[in-house]
Amino acid sequence: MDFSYTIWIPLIPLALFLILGLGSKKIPASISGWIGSLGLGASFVLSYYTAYQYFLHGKVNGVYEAVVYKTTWLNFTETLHIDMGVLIDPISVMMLVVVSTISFMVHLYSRGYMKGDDGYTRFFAYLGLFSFSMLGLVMATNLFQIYIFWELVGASSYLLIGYYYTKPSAVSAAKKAFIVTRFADFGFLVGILIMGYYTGTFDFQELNNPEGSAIMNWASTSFMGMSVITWALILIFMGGAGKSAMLPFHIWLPDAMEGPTPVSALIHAATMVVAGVYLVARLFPMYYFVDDGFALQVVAYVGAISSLFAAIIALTQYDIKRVLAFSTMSQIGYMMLALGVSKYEGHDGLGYMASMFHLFTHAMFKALLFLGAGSVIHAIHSNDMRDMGGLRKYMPITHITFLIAALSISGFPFTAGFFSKDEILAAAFENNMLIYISSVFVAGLTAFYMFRLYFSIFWGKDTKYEHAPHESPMSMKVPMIFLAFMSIAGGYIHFSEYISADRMPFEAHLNYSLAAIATTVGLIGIALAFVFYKKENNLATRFSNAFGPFYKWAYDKFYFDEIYLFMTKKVIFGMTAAPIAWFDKHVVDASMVGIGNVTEKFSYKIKGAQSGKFQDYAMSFIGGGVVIAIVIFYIWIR
Amino acid sequence: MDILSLFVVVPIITVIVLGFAKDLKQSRIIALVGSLVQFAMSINLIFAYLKERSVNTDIMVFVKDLTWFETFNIHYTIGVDAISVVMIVLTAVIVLAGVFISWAVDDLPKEFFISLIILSTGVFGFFISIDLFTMFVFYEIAVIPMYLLIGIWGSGPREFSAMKLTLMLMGASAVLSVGIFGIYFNSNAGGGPLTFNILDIAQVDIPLAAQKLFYPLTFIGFAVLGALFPFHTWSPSGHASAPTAVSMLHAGVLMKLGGYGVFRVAMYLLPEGAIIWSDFFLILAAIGVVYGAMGAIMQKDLKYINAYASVSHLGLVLFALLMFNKTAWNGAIIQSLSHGLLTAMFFALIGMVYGRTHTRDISKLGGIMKILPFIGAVYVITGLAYLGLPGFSGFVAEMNIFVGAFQHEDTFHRILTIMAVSSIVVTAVYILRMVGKIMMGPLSNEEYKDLPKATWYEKTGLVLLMIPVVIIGVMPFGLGEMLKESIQPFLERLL
Amino acid sequence: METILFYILAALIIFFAIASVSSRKILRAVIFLLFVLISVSGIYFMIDYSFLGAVQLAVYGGGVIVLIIFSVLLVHHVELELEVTPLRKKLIAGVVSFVGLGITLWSIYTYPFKTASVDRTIEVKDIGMKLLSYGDGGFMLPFEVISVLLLAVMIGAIVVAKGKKLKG
Amino acid sequence: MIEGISIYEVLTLSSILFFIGVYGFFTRENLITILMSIELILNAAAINFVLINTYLYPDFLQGAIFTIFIIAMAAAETALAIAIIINLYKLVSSIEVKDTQVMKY
Repeated sequence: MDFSYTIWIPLIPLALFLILGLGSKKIPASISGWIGSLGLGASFVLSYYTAYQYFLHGKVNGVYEAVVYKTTWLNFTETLHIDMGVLIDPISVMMLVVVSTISFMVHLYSRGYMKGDDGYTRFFAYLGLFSFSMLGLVMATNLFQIYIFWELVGASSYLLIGYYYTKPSAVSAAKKAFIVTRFADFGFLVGILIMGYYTGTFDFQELNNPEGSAIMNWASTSFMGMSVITWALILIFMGGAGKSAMLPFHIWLPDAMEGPTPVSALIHAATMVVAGVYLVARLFPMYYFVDDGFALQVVAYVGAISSLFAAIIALTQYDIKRVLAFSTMSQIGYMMLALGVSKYEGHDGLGYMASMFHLFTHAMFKALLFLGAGSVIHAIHSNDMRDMGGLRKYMPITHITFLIAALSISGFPFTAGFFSKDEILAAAFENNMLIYISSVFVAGLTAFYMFRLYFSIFWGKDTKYEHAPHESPMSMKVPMIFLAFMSIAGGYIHFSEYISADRMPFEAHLNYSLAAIATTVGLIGIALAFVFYKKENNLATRFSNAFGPFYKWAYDKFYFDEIYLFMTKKVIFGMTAAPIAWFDKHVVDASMVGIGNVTEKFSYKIKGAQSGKFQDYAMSFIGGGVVIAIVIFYIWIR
Repeated sequence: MDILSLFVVVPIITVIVLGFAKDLKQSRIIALVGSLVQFAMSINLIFAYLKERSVNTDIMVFVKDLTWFETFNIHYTIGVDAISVVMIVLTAVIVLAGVFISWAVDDLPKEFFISLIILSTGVFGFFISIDLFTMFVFYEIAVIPMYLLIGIWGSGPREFSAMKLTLMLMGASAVLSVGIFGIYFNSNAGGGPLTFNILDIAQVDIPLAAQKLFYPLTFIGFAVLGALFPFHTWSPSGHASAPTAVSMLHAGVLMKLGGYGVFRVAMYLLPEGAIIWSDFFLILAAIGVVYGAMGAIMQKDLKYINAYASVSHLGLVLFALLMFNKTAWNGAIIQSLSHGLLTAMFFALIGMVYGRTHTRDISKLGGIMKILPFIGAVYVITGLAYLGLPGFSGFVAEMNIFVGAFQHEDTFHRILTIMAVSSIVVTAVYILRMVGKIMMGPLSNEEYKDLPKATWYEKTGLVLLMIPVVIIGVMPFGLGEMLKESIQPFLERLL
Repeated sequence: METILFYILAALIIFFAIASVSSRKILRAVIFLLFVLISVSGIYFMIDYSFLGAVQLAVYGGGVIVLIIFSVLLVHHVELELEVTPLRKKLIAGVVSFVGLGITLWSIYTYPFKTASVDRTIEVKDIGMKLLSYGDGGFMLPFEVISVLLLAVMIGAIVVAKGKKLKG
Repeated sequence: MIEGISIYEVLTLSSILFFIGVYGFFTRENLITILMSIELILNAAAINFVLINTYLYPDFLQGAIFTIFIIAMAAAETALAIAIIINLYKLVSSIEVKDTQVMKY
C-alpha cells in the first residue's frame, strides 16, 4: 500500500497556519474561518481515507504492519540521528482520525463561537499550528520527532491558552501550562538522551521490536538497582504525565481553561492531553518487556491515583469548565491505568486496546461536553454553574447533545463510554484488584459529578437571565450533533479487531457481570445527582458539610497549587534565583568592580606623591637612595 | 584582491567614504551600501567555499600569506573553513540588520556608523586570520570602538559601563596576550622557527609544562569575551548601557569571538592542556549555564534579562566545546549562530520598545502587543525561538549539544549535562515571564496607546535576522554536514 | 689645642646649621647660616688654606649672605614667621636624613683611609698657577667656563629680575 | 691636616652638615630657606673636597681648586635663584612653595 500521501495530513494545517498567520492583518474574518475549516476538512477526509485503506487493506498475514516513510533531518553521530517522516500503524491511524475529526469539528464550531472577536484570523492560524503539530506528533517515527512535535504542541497550546492575552489570568495560565509541561519535558528529554545513548537509536521500529537489541539488552545496564532503560522510560513517562496532566503535573490543566472554549475542547480534552497516553502506547513493548514492566507499574499507579484524585476534586468545583478539566484528568488516568495493567500478547493485551478505545470515545464525548459547555457560556457569558439553571428550555439542542455526552462518560449502557469503560474495568479486574476497585469507585464518582453538572445547568432552579439565553447558531450545532452521534456510535466499532499491543487482531467480548457492576455504580451516581440537583434543595450542602474539612481540601484541589506556588515562589525564586541574583550583584560583580575601585582608590592615595613639589621628589629620591643603599649593604655584608 | 581580504577592505573603504558624509541621510545610505556589499560578499563566500571545498581538502581554504613584520615572523595570513564562513555570514547579517535598526540614530550619525563599521572590520578580520598575532590585532580593533559606541551613544550610566566593559575585556586580552606569546615562544619545539601561524603551530607538540601553563591563560582570555561564569559581569551593565545596534553586534557577534577563539586557538594549539584543564572549566561553564538562567529570572531590566540569558546560552557554547565531541562541537557552533541571531533580535526589539516607551523596566510595561502588533508578534516568536522551540535554530543547536554531551561514558559529564539540560526549564520561566509581562496583559500605561507602529526599516532588520533562524531551524542538515567536516581536524588534535 | 679648636668649630657649625634650618624667623636663619659659613672658613684656616678661607669669607659671608638678606628684605616683613612644617613631614625627613647619615657614617668608618703623612700649606701662588695653566693638570678650561658662567648668570639675573614690563 | 683630628672626624662633621642641609631642604616651605639649605649642602661638599685633598692627597690641588669653583657656582646660583624668587614674588606675591605648585597633577 502506498500511504505517502499521508504527509499532506499535517502539512495542510501547516500551510493554513502560514497563510493565516502571515496574513492575519490582511485576510478578512469572513474568509479565514472558511479557509481554516476547508483545509482541516481536507485533512479530515484524508485521515478517514487512510483509516479506511489501512484497516481494511493494510493487514499482512493477519498482522497490521507499520508503514514508514522517513528522511534524515539531522545527524548527531554515526548511529544517532533525527528522522522526519510518517509512521502508519494502527494507533497512529486511530489518532489521525481522532485528531482530524475533533480539529475539524472545532474549526467548524469556532466559526460561530469566535464570531466578532478581533483576533479571529489569528485564532484560526493558531488552530492550524496546533493541528499541524498534533498530527505530526501522532505520526512521528522516532522519539526525537515526537519530542519536536511535543514541543510545538506545547507552544501552540501556550498561544491558544493565552489567546485572550490582555487578560492577566489567561497570560499566567498560559505561562503556567508551558512551564509545567516544560519541566516534565525536561524529564522526557533526559529520558530520550539516556535511551539514545544506551540503545543507539531513537527509532520506534527498532526500539519496539520485542526481539530487537534495545529490548533484549535491557538488563545489561543498571543504575540504582534498576535497568537504565527503566529509568529512561520513567523519565519519558514524566514527559507524558506532564502533557497528560497526571499527578503531580496536573496543576496547569484547570488553569488552561482560561483559553477559548473550542480550544479547551480541542487541546485540553480530546487531543493534546492524551499525547502522554499515546506516548506510552507508542513505546508499549518497551514498557512491557524492560525490567518486567516496572515502568508500566508506575504508569498504572500514577494513572489510578490521578483518576481518583481528579474525580474527587471534580465533585466540588463550580466552574463548569474546571469540572470538565478534572473530569478529563480523571479519564486520562483511566487510559493510563488501562495501559499500565495491560499485557502484550493476544487477549492479555486487552488493557492496551481498551485504553486506545477509551481514548477514542473519550475524545468524542469530552469534546462534545466542552463544546456544549462553550455553547452555554456563549449564551449566558458565565462559567459558574451557580449562575445557571433551567437552560433546557432555551437551548434544546445543546441540552440533548450534552445529555448524550454525559450519559456516555458515565458509562450508561449502549453508549460509547459504556463499551470502552467496560473494557478498561475488565482489564483492571484481570490484572490488579486494587486498581479495579478504585476504578469502579471513580466510575461512580464520574457519573455523579457529570450529572451534578448536567442538572445544575439544564434543570435546577429557574434562574432569571438579563438577556434570554438563545440557542447557538448552526455552525456550532452541527459539530455538536456530529459528535453526539459519535459518542454513541463510536462504541460499536470493534476496536480489538484493529488495535492490539502485538498488532494482531483478537476477539473481545463484553463481560456481563463486570458491566453490570459498573452500570449499577454509574446509575447510583446518576440517581444521587438527580436527588441532589434536579430540584433546588439544600441536600447537597448538607451532604458536603458532612465531609467537613475533607470537602474543603477537595474544593481547594488538595492545595497542590499552593504547594507548587510555594515551590516556585519560595524555593526556586526566593531561595535559588534571588540569592543568585544577589550573589551576582554583590559578590561577583562587586569583586570585579571592586578591583577597579581599589585601583582607583589606591591611585588617589598615591597621587599625592606626584605633588609637583621638588622637595618631595628630592625626598623620595634620597629616601630611595637610602633604601637601595641599605639593600646593597645588606647583601654586601652577607 | 582575494575574496577574503575584501572583507577587511570593504569596511575600511566604507569608513573612508563615510568620512565625507555630511548628515544622517548620507551616512546611513553609505553605511547601508557598505554593509549590503559585505552581506552580498558573505553570501557569495558560502558558495565559493562550497565550490572550493569540493576540490580542496586542506583545513583552511583561500589561504593567502603576506609578511608584515619579519623580525618576529608575523604574517598577515588568512584563510577560512566552514566555521569561519558561517561566522562571517552571521556578522554580515547582523551588521546589516544593525544598520537598519540604527536608521534613525540622531546623535552624531556619521561617527556612529564609522565606529560600527570599524568594529565589524575587526570582527571580520578576526574570523579570517590564521596568524595569531594578526588575529589578536583584529580582536583589539573590534573591542576598542565598543568603548566609544557605549560611552557616546549609550544610555544610563554609560561612561561607567563602557569603562567597565573595556577594562575587563582589556584585562582579558592582557591575559590572552600572555597566552599567545607563550604559544609563540614554544612554537619552535619541533625544531622550526618561531611562528604565529596556527596551522604551523598545530604541527608542533608544545611541551606539556607550557601547555599546562598557557592553556588556562588563553582560555580565560577568550572566555571572558564569551562571558564565562565569574567573568561575565561586564556584559549585563555593558549591554544595558549600549545603544541598540551595538548591543546587537556585541552580543550577536563580538561575544562569539570568545568561543571561536577558545576553539581555534586554545584547544587546537594546546590540546593536552585542554584535556588536563577540561573538568575545571567544564564545571565553570555548567555553573554559568544554570547561573545565568537563574540570574535572568530575577532581573527587572529587559536588557539585563537578555544579558544574563546570553551568559546562560554562551555558557552552553563553552560547555559544548569542552565536551570534545563532534556532535557537541557542531552544536556549539550552531548555538553561536543561533544565539547571535536571536539575541540580536531581542536587543533590536528591546531597543524598539525602549525607543517608544523610554523604559525598560518590565514592571512598568504591559500589553504592548495590542498597540504594536508586529513588534509584539516578533517578540513572542523570538522568545519561543530563544527557549528552544523546534523549527528555530535554538532547538537544533541545543539538541546537538545535549546529545553530544551525553555521549560521554562517565557520570561526571552526564550529571553536568543533565544540569545543563535543566536550563531549558529555567529559560522558559524567564522568557515567558518577560513576554507575559511586557507584551501581554492589560495596557500598563494609557500614554502607550499612541505609540508609533514599527517602521519599514525596523521590520526589515527583524525579518533579515529571522530568516536565517528559521532556515537553520527547519533545514539543519546541510549546515551540520558542512561544519562537521571542518570540525574533524580540530577534534583529531584532541583525541 | 687644635683639637679643641676643631671641636669648637664643629660644634658651632652643627649647632648653627640646625638653628638655620629650624628657625622660624627667616632673618635669623640667614644670620645663623652666616655663622655656619664663617665657622667653615675657620676650618679652612685651620688646615692652612688661607686663600680658600678668605674666599669663603668674602664670597659667602660677604656676597651670598648679603644677596639673601636683600631678597629676604625685598619679599618679606622682617618679623614674619615662617609657616610651620607638618610634623609628619618633619619626621619623615628626619628619619630619611638620620638613616642616610647613618649609612654614610657607617660606610666612612668601615673604609680604611690611607692618610698621607706629608703636611703642606697651599700658597695662593700655587692656586693661581694651577688655575691658569693649560698644561698637565691645569684648570684653564674650567676656569674659563666658570667665568663665562658667572657672566651668563649676571646677565641672566638682571634679565630675570627685571621681568616683563607691566602692560598698560 | 689638623693635629689630633683624623679624617674620620672631619668626614663625620661634613656628613652631619650635609644631612642637616638635606633635612632643611625637605622641610622648609620657603624658597629662600630652601636656597639656604642648599648652601649648607654645598658647604658640606666643599669641606669634603678640601679635607680629603689635604688628608689623602696632599700633593695635589684639585680639591682646593674645585672648592673655589664651588664657591663661584654657589654665588652664581644664589644670584640667579634670588632673581627668580624676586620675579616670582612679583607674580604671585608669595614665595611659599605651596603657592607655586602649578606643576602639581
